[in-house]
Amino acid sequence: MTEPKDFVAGVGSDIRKSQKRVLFVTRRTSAQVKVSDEEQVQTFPEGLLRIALAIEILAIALVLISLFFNAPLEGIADPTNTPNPAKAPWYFLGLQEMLHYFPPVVAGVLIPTVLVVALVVIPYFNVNIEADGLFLKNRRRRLSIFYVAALGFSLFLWFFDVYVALVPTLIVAAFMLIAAFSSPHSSSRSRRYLASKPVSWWVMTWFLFELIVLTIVGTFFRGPGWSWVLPWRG
Amino acid sequence: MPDGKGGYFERLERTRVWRSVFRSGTGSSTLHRALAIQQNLFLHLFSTKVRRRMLGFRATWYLGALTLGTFFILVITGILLMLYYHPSVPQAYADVKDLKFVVSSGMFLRNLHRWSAHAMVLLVFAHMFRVFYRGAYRPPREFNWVIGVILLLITLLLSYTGYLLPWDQLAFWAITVGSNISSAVPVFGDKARFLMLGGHQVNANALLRFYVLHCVILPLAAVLFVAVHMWRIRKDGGLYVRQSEPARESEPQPEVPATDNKEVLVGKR
Amino acid sequence: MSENKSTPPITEQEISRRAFFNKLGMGSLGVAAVGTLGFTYRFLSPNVLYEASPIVNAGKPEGYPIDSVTLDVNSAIYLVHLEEGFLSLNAICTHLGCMTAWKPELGIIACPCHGSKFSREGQKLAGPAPKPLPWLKTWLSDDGDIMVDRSTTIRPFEFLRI
Amino acid sequence: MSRILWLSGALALTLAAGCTRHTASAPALHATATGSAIVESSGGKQLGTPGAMLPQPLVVQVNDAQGNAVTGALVEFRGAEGVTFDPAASLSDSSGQVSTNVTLGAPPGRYEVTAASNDKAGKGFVLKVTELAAGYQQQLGFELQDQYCARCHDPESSPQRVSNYDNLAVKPHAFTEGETLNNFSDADLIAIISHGGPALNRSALMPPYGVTLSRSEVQALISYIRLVSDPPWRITGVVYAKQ
Amino acid sequence: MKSMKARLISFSRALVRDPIRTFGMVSFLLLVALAIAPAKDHFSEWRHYQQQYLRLIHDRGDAVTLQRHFQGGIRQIWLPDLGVVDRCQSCHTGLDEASLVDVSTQPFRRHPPIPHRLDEFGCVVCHRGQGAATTVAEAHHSTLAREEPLLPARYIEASCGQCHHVALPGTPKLNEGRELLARYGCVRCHSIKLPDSSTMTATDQPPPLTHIGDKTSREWIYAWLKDPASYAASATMPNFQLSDADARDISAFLIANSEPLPADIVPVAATKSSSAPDPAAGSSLYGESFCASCHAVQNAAGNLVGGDLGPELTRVGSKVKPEWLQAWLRDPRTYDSHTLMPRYRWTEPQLTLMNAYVQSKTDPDLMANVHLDPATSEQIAHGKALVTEYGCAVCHEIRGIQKPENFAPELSRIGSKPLAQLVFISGMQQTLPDYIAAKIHRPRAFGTALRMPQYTFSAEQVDALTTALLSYTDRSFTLPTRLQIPSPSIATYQPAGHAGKLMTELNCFACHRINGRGGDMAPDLTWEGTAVQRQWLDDFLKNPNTLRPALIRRMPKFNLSDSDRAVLTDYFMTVYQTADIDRDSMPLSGYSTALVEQGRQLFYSKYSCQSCHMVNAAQDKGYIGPPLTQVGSRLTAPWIFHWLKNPQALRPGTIEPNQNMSDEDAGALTAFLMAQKTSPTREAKR
Repeated sequence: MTEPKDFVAGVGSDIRKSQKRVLFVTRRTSAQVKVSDEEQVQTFPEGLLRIALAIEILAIALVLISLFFNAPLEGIADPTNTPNPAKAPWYFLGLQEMLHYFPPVVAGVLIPTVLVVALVVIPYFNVNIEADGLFLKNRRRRLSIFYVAALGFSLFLWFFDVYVALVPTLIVAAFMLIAAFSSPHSSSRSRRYLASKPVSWWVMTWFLFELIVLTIVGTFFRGPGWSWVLPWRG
Repeated sequence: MPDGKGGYFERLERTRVWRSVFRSGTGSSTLHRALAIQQNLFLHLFSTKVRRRMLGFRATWYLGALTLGTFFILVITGILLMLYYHPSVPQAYADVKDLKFVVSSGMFLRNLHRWSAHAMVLLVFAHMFRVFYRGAYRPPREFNWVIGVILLLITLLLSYTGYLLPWDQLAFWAITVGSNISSAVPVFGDKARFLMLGGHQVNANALLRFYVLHCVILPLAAVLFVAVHMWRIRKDGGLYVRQSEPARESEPQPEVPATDNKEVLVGKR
Repeated sequence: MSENKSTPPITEQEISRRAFFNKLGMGSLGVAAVGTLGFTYRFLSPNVLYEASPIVNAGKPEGYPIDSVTLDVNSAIYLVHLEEGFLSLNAICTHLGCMTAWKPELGIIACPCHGSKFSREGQKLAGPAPKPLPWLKTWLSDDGDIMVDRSTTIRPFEFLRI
Repeated sequence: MSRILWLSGALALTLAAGCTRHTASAPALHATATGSAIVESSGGKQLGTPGAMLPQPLVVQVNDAQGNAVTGALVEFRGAEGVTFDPAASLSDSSGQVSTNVTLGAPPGRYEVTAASNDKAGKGFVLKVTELAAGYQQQLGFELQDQYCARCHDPESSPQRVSNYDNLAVKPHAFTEGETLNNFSDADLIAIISHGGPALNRSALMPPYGVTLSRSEVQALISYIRLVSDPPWRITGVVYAKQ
Repeated sequence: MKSMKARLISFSRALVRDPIRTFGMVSFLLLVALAIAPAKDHFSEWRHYQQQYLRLIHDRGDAVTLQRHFQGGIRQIWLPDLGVVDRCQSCHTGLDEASLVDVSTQPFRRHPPIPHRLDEFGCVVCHRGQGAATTVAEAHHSTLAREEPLLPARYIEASCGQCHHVALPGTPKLNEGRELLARYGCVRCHSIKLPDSSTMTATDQPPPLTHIGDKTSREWIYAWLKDPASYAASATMPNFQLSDADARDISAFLIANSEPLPADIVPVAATKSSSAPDPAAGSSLYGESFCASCHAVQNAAGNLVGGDLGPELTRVGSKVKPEWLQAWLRDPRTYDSHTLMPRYRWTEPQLTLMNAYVQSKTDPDLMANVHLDPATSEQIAHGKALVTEYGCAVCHEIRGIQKPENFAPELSRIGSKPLAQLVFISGMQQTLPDYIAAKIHRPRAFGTALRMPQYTFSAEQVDALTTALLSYTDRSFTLPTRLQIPSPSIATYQPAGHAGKLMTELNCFACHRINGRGGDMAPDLTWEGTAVQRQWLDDFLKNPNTLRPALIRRMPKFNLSDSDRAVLTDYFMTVYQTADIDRDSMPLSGYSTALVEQGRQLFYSKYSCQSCHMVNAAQDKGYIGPPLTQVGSRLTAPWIFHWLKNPQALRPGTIEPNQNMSDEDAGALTAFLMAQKTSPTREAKR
């Protein structure tokens, strides 16, 4: 190794007073790194104490819940006697709700796979890094893509009679429309806020909204034969 | 904080035995405190210092820590419950009944396990969305996000496999319905379900498989990925700090690993 | 939290107050930990057992001719009918817990593992066994059956006379 | 902790019950007349099964001081825990009668049922009737005495069964004759049933049933006899003979 | 004054500012929360009851004994092969304390005596509920986890029926319920399979409707269909609550579908005698034929008098056609090969007399309001559809209509039916027993479109039926075989040859039991050949009025020819013998006077036989047992001897006790009894 070093290393002076870490800055690293000098505290005890506090409060809550609400236990499993409705655990009820509308391949495979893949690729997806408002660049193209996508999804959901998913979709689309016609310098704070949101934000919000609506519907609004029931009636 | 030298605890702390175990001691100097983190197998996944800003509730809502907390509760209660549980049909159901009716505080432990499991699923979801909306998934944390997605799946699977174990109607039909979803997968869906259940129906084989998954395989996987997850937090520069909004708006800057250091040495070109 | 605030000067009172709460917190956790241990002990001690009852119904006395030694393998007891009356012995060797066997040709109870030998009354004749075979509580039920309580030993040579 | 909860729950329930009492009560019956005595018309001393309605209704009659039937007198029925009446109270009809269906409680044994009314002065008067609930053992005893004993011990003849009572030189005791039969201990009864009258120096017309009936059947017979005896058999620890 | 919100904010700020203080307080709270769990566990219901029990027994005289018996903690009966884990005794601490007989408060009441030990079957096998539970609510009531609540005490006999499929002496309600299920033909529509893989069979005799047109009129069918009870209060046919039009159409179909009997069986012309028959003579023939043994007639008070083997005859004259009745009385089997009616060998004048007597029992009101127009083909077709829909062919043989299989739900496990599978009507208690009782009591209340008809069961009968149905549970199918007490198998014994044909014609099995087959109205004849002497049997068949003249239900006189009688007697004497007794081991006469006298002494003093039997009709009065005045001519000596030794061995359930007699006493009594012979004078008189 006769070449000159690729990096320089430095170290703080008084290790006893305040230990410091060494950072190797390679050549490829951008030189314009600026990190604001923030106030820092010792993890022990400050940080740990707060974590412990948070966990303790959670534990108190869970202990109290456990003392006064018993976990459900029904009759012994009986393969000959299907309860009506037979429901999956609550976190799958959104999926089960989808299964009610779509062929199993779509609801049971396509949607979950797309979801997981989408979640995995979000950080690698270019637009996210820019973190720009969706309609700030290439506005025309993006707007037409949005129209096509929103219409396509809505028609698709309408075609399968999935009004439960259609309503949140339409609501999100409406907000996106508002965002599309809002300037980042709008006087309204909420419009400014919407206008600044990138596409990943919109997709995630849509997903979250759907997830909540479908899970709530599957948990509370579905009765025998997966028919629509109102939880407050009987 | 230690006051004076008379307390039993303080005297205990000064013994050789204590100091051979807890090397760092509880000195109030920064060094001592740093050592307390560094020299502990479990705590050393944390960095020794943390930005004060990150300790506020609004930054993280402590969702990650809370998720970990529920996981600890689940491990402890789960191990205790295992001692009264036989994964066989119909004994499993009788065991759960016994937990309810004759084991001292058995019902409490089962409740705690059950509700903590629900809480964990909820918290994992919340954690994920919180991370997303804070933008904390962005490079260089993208890999940790992926690990987070894996942990989400593991959590769901843990909860799902545990759902069958009481072997009651709720469990049986929830798993029957749930497992039928997987058979919708073309080509290998049926095979996957066959492997998962160890048969074509939810029966004793399925119970045993779910038991092993729930008690051994998935918890181990969860521990492993949690370790990686936490290690990555450190490697990726600690808890994510959001830069002030206006700065980004005017001049978007790529972010680089932000470390806990006060000083950054800039390399030569 | 991030704004810089001037920290009030730490007073003596402040320190002792902090110490108190620290002690309260750590103490509570300590008590909780000890309590949890007790709790776990209670949890781990079963309140019901799925075990065969220690009380064995050995049937009618007529089933045991005089001078006979009968081994009930399932409940590991000997029922011995002698001139003096009935007695029952624990059939588990007092040495290392092997099941002993009655050798009618020798008139002794012998342990196959390490060669301990006992008389019909359970007295040790030979071998490494440290103690004689214990006598078990034996009585006659209302229905006229011989009952044996495997969990209760009695002094030797207290025969059940019918 | 649970006790506190339990207490507070009970308190809440009591309060709730107190609040709803006024609305929940049945429309009150108002007596239009008063009598001075209640007599039994029919339905007393019935042998029923535990927890079930007696085969016949209990009918009582309200009379005035002259012994004439009173119409419109209010009669209320009361019984031990578990005994229910349908109706629990009603007004006497044109013939002075009140009829109610009696459901006995779960444990077998004697049930004292009270029919109560008030006279002109508002002073209460009652009629006490005994009903019997036969448990398994007493039921078995009933069947056995019906098969083996009743032809001699029951002086009543029926078309299906003519009583032999009148043909016997020494009259057998009816099983309800508590004055006599209560003087016999269980052991005496076992002896006399098993070995015949001569076992206790009584009539040889009573044959021995000790070989025909098992020990538990004899015990069942005694249990039945004790149940129906009048005056009642004083309760002592009855020991069931195991088979 | 600070607002609430401001206070909260300042409080939370304080918390955040001073995490140590927060930590201290939160940790303490956690400690408190964690401490509740074991405390909650400690104040459990069962511990509360055990403390109450200890207080209860504290002041009793037998406190020491009771305290010694008392075991604290959760007590459990575990019976793996029954699937029973019962912890009832954790609260019901005094279940097997005989001395607690005076304690009436639950849960400390003593269990009334039953023939099973507590540790043999536990509690829930009989009482249902959830034995594993240790709280009152979960153990007693139906919950999400356990749909089976405690069985109310009134139905408790149902639990005996889970193992016992034979009638038990101590369970009258269950026995009656099962009998009703068979007698009312419930099991024809609702099949009930038993754990021994047999199936319950109906014992009713629904008549075939193949030739109904020859037997009765369309008007009668109409009236009957509208309300069977108006014709006969004892009718087992239920009311299908048919509309007028439906009853009209069904009657039209049945008449149109009827196939005429051959003319040699039912002559078309009426065979009414020219002169009016003497009613007194008819009544006397009816009486001496003992028709009342099987047929009932309503008396003036409205009570039925007579047996229930055959149909009630109160209004039979309004029903049957005279020519059909004549043919029926002559030989019932030509019309219905399964009938229980025996073939009396009446002479033609007797037949006419009987016919006229029976025809005289009419009710002019029965069909006064029935006016039917001639049937149209649509009505007939609709009637056929209705007959198919209502499943008439399940019970009745109807030409051209297949007997439907599984017409109504199977009830083999009705006693375990989950509540979730029941549809209750509003206003009823939501329990299985209440559901079953309501279904029996008012089936159409569950929906007017249901097919189940309305029966006229009394409240007690509904109770009994409910009890019986509740006994058919899942548990009875999962019991270990050692605990299953199967129903007696149905004997299909059929005697052979000419005698067999005669016995079928006379329907001996309707009353007598032979080799396990037959009724229990009259004595079992399986060993009759050993018991009786040939001459007596022959005489008895000729004139059965000799034995027990006091009975109402008696053997009728069948007017058998000498040759038929000889065939029967021979058959009885050769076939119905027991191998255990040698018929010829003792002589029929020739006992020493001393022995006879010794027997007399024993008869009158030691054994006091005269309390039940008569030897000297003038002096003895007992008539529980058969009169023994001529027993020496009736029975064989070995039979008497063995009978005296052990009556129940020869006829189970007979009243005469086993006196544990010595051979010597039995021999002397036999000698005495064999001396009681028919006097020649009396013989001559007859």
